[in-house]
Amino acid sequence: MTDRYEVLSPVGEAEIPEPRRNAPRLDRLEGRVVGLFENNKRAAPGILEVVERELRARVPGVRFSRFRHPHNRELLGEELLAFRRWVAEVDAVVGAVGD
Amino acid sequence: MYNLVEVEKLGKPAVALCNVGFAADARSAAMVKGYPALRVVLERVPCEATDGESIERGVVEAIGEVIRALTVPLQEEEWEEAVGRMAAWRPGEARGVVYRGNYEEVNRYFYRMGWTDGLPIVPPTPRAVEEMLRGTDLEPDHVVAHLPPRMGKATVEKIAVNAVMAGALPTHLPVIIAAVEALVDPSAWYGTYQVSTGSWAPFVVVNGPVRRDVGLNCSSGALSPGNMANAAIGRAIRLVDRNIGGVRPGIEDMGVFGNPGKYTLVLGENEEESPWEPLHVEQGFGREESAVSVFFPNTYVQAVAMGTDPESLVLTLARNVPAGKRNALTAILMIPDHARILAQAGWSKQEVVRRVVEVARIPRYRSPYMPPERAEGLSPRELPQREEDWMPAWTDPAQIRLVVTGGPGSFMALWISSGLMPARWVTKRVRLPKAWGRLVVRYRGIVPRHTG
Amino acid sequence: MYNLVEVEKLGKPAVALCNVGFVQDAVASAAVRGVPGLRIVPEEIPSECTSREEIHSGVDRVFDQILRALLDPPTDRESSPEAQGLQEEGVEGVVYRGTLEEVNRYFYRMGWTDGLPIVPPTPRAVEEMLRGTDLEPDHVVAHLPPRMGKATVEKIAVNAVMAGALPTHLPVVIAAVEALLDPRTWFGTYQVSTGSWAPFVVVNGPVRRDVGLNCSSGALSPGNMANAAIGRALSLVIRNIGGARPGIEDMGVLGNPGKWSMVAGEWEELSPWPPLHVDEGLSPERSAVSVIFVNTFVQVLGYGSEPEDLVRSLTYNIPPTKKDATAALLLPPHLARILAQAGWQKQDVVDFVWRYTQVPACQHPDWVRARRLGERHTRIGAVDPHVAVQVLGRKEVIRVVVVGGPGNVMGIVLGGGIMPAQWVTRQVQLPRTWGRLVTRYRGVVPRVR
Amino acid sequence: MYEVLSPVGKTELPQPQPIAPRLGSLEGRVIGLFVNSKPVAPVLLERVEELLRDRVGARTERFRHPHNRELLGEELLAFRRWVAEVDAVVGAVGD
Repeated sequence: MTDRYEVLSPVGEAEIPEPRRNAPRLDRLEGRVVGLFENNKRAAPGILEVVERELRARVPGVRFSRFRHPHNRELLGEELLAFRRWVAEVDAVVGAVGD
Repeated sequence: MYNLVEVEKLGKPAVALCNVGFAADARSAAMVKGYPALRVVLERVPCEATDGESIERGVVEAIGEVIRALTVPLQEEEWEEAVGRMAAWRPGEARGVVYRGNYEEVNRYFYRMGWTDGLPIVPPTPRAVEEMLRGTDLEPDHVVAHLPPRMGKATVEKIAVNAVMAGALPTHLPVIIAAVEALVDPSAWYGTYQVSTGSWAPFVVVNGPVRRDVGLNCSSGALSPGNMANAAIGRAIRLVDRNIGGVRPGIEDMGVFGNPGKYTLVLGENEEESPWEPLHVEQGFGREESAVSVFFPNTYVQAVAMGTDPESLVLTLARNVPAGKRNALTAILMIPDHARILAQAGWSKQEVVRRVVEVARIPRYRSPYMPPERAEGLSPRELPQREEDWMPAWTDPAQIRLVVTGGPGSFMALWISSGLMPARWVTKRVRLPKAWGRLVVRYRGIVPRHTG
Repeated sequence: MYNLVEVEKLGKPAVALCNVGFVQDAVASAAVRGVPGLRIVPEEIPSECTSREEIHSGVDRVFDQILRALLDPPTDRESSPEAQGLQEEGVEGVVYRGTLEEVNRYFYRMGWTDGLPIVPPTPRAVEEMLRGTDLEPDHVVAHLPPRMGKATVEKIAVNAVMAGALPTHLPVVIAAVEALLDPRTWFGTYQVSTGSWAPFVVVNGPVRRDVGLNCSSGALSPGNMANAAIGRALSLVIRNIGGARPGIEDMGVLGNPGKWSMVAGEWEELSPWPPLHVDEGLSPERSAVSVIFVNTFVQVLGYGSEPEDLVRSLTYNIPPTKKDATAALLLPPHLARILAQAGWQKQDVVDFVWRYTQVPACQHPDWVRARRLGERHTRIGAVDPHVAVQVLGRKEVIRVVVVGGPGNVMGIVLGGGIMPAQWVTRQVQLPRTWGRLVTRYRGVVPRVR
Repeated sequence: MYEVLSPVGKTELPQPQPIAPRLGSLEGRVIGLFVNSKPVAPVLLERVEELLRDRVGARTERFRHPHNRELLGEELLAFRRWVAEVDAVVGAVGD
């Protein structure tokens, strides 16, 4: 076949931020407040309940705080502000994602 | 996932507890937000689990990893691997020519790059893309939308590249652009549906004069292969979704079984044979305007009418809603013959929908939201007799749109989405270029001879 | 129509009373059978009408035409008919020369494509495709209705090239064509029916891995060349060799995107149960395709994650109109394992779904129809409206297929019940040089996965 | 440039045949009514039957098609015997 094609890319440019490092970890969980972030998938409350109980059994003095995601897309506006206020009050967050 | 990234941004450690099947999906979502090393702990709890025992087992197995993820500092090799994964994930954004080769080579290269749906594409050469751009007066670098999950820039030119690949004609471009605008309207919940396990496909109804201008099939077999406009417009939308939005099957698109509607799912309303006002008029547009309307179904039910009197037609629709589909956005597809029978009874589109909603009832225990203990008492052997044991399949007629389409016969159809998200039908106007008339004349002849 | 042609051939006058929307279809079908002049009287009674008066007045309006069709002597054209352009096609050798765009537009204009770009079927590409089989190019695999076109291995290869298939896909396409032609699929009826039926193809055995079929997440979505091209090739064979043109022979009212391609591999490696082809009597190391015609596809979130929840999600979501239907119940491997661990076999799932898919009689289509036509004396018409009746009458045509990715979703793929169609399984015959062929094409896969 | 093959399968179509001679009159003739398996057919042909009897004085004989595909084997033979006993046939087709 003698045909030759010069072709353009179909991929859209994306404004993906430069990779950023994770926040520093905690040196210990003892006495800290662990936030439990619950998405609205059916299994999430049950999973986080077991997480809470198991952490409590292994980590003396750990405390918990829950945040319930009202739907399953990104938080915006007032909801985001409420979420940020909640994050400010905890030391770390465990979230259940992916069904 | 996005919310856990927010936690990291606020300087607090986060960990995502994630079903093992969704690992790549979770990492991809974190990368989009610039946190490729966000810690994901995999668990083996069955998806959407409802039994305590398997949740217990799955979480206990993973709890040690959760503690480590919150306390062990980020390791250098962990970081480098994450950055490498992110770099490898961003190919092809380059402008200009990205590949040279013969037809087969171009097709294989594009397939290997993950840029096609597995079927042959038309090579998007600069010349073909330039011709495609005659379909719009918008500037090539005009940004129509940012498409999730990558938030890729859907410029007019990139949309045109994907339209060429799909086999679309320049006359199809304005419809494709309008459909992209409709998808990103927040009311459509595109970002959720395009990646969900439910395998939802964009369903596109085209209204107005543009249907005839581009030769869209509004009649027999409108949703089958065979017509270039229906086929290529829908395929172009899906390629835009894949290549600009960045949805890869099995990674971002977690549809469990998949959906052949994702090849293309585009039809025109048969306005000429409909006794009622067309969908876009119902949505607030003028009859002489052209428009596209979209939503995301994953279920297709076709049913022979139980009778041809108005009540039987309504009953056929009402009785065939699967019980798990409560309160779901729905399209009723109705052939012109049935529409006329209902119109002759004096019913408007809205009246037909209202009656369907009124009649459609499902036994309560068949709702997915009913705990199994309750269902025990009501075995399927004894269907409930009391009114309070039945519940409406839809609570709001606004969830349903009736579209007149299709050919002779007696089938009725429902395309059904979900009631989980508060999504709505979205309609956008199709904007035609100034030279539209000439463009239509140029491409009008490309039709199969048996339809002529 | 075929039976009325038979009447003419026996020397007696025949008249076909035909719904006005189906006249073109009836004309084409009479011509194929050799009596192009068969007299057709169009009537305008709504399809599947249930009003006796409406049917009668529809007949009254055309009765004079019926009389004339029985009495008026044949015209010249009816006495010495010509084959109306049906034989000009099916040409051998090179039929067109042009650029990629010209070839695509020519094929589309001729009605030979589905509207999407094709790979030009050059002699060289077809020759390469034919490496996928040891059968001779002129071996006739089947005669495909309605045109009774000869599906030679070469013609199947031409359509496979157009679809974008690889030579390794050819044996699967050929096996699927053989399966279609088994009378138990009722292919001849389904492919032209108003119900918009698409062939649903399940592939089993080692060939799945050899050709890279997707058995996992999104198996029925676009994205994988093997799933996409095998199904599309089958669809093009039906169109170009069988001659089912949309709106003329294929009278599918609303259409079905499943006609693009609906091909899935069973995920045997992760399934706790014997694969479909083994249940059909083949040994596990054989490869096979299994086919039914479907027009309804329901996907539903599981009602829970315990065995009873899973089977309930299936039974409550089968529309009553799909009575007696052929069915595929799709379960992803992790849900199949939940059932298997509780002792359920595939057949137990089938038994449960068959038994408990029930509706009150007043929702059953046969009951409604019987009452509308005043037939209280029929078996279903006599039932009390609130008594539960079974929807799926034929347990033997329901199959469980393990396929799909993570996520708690179940799939129900439903065929027809009016015709007594069944599942048909055919073994895939591989060429002697299969190993080399697989090596040659194995690399054609997306980079990310 | 591509040189391409046709995807269309060859057919072995029968030689086209003329339609059978028509009847001079219907009076006293036996008209066969071919009832296919579509639900509308029996009701539709019942009206044709009434009209043929009342308006042109013809008699009718019914043949009920057991399914909706081509008749073969024993069924076809039974159909041919039935055709031999009538003078013409009216059938309902196409839904």
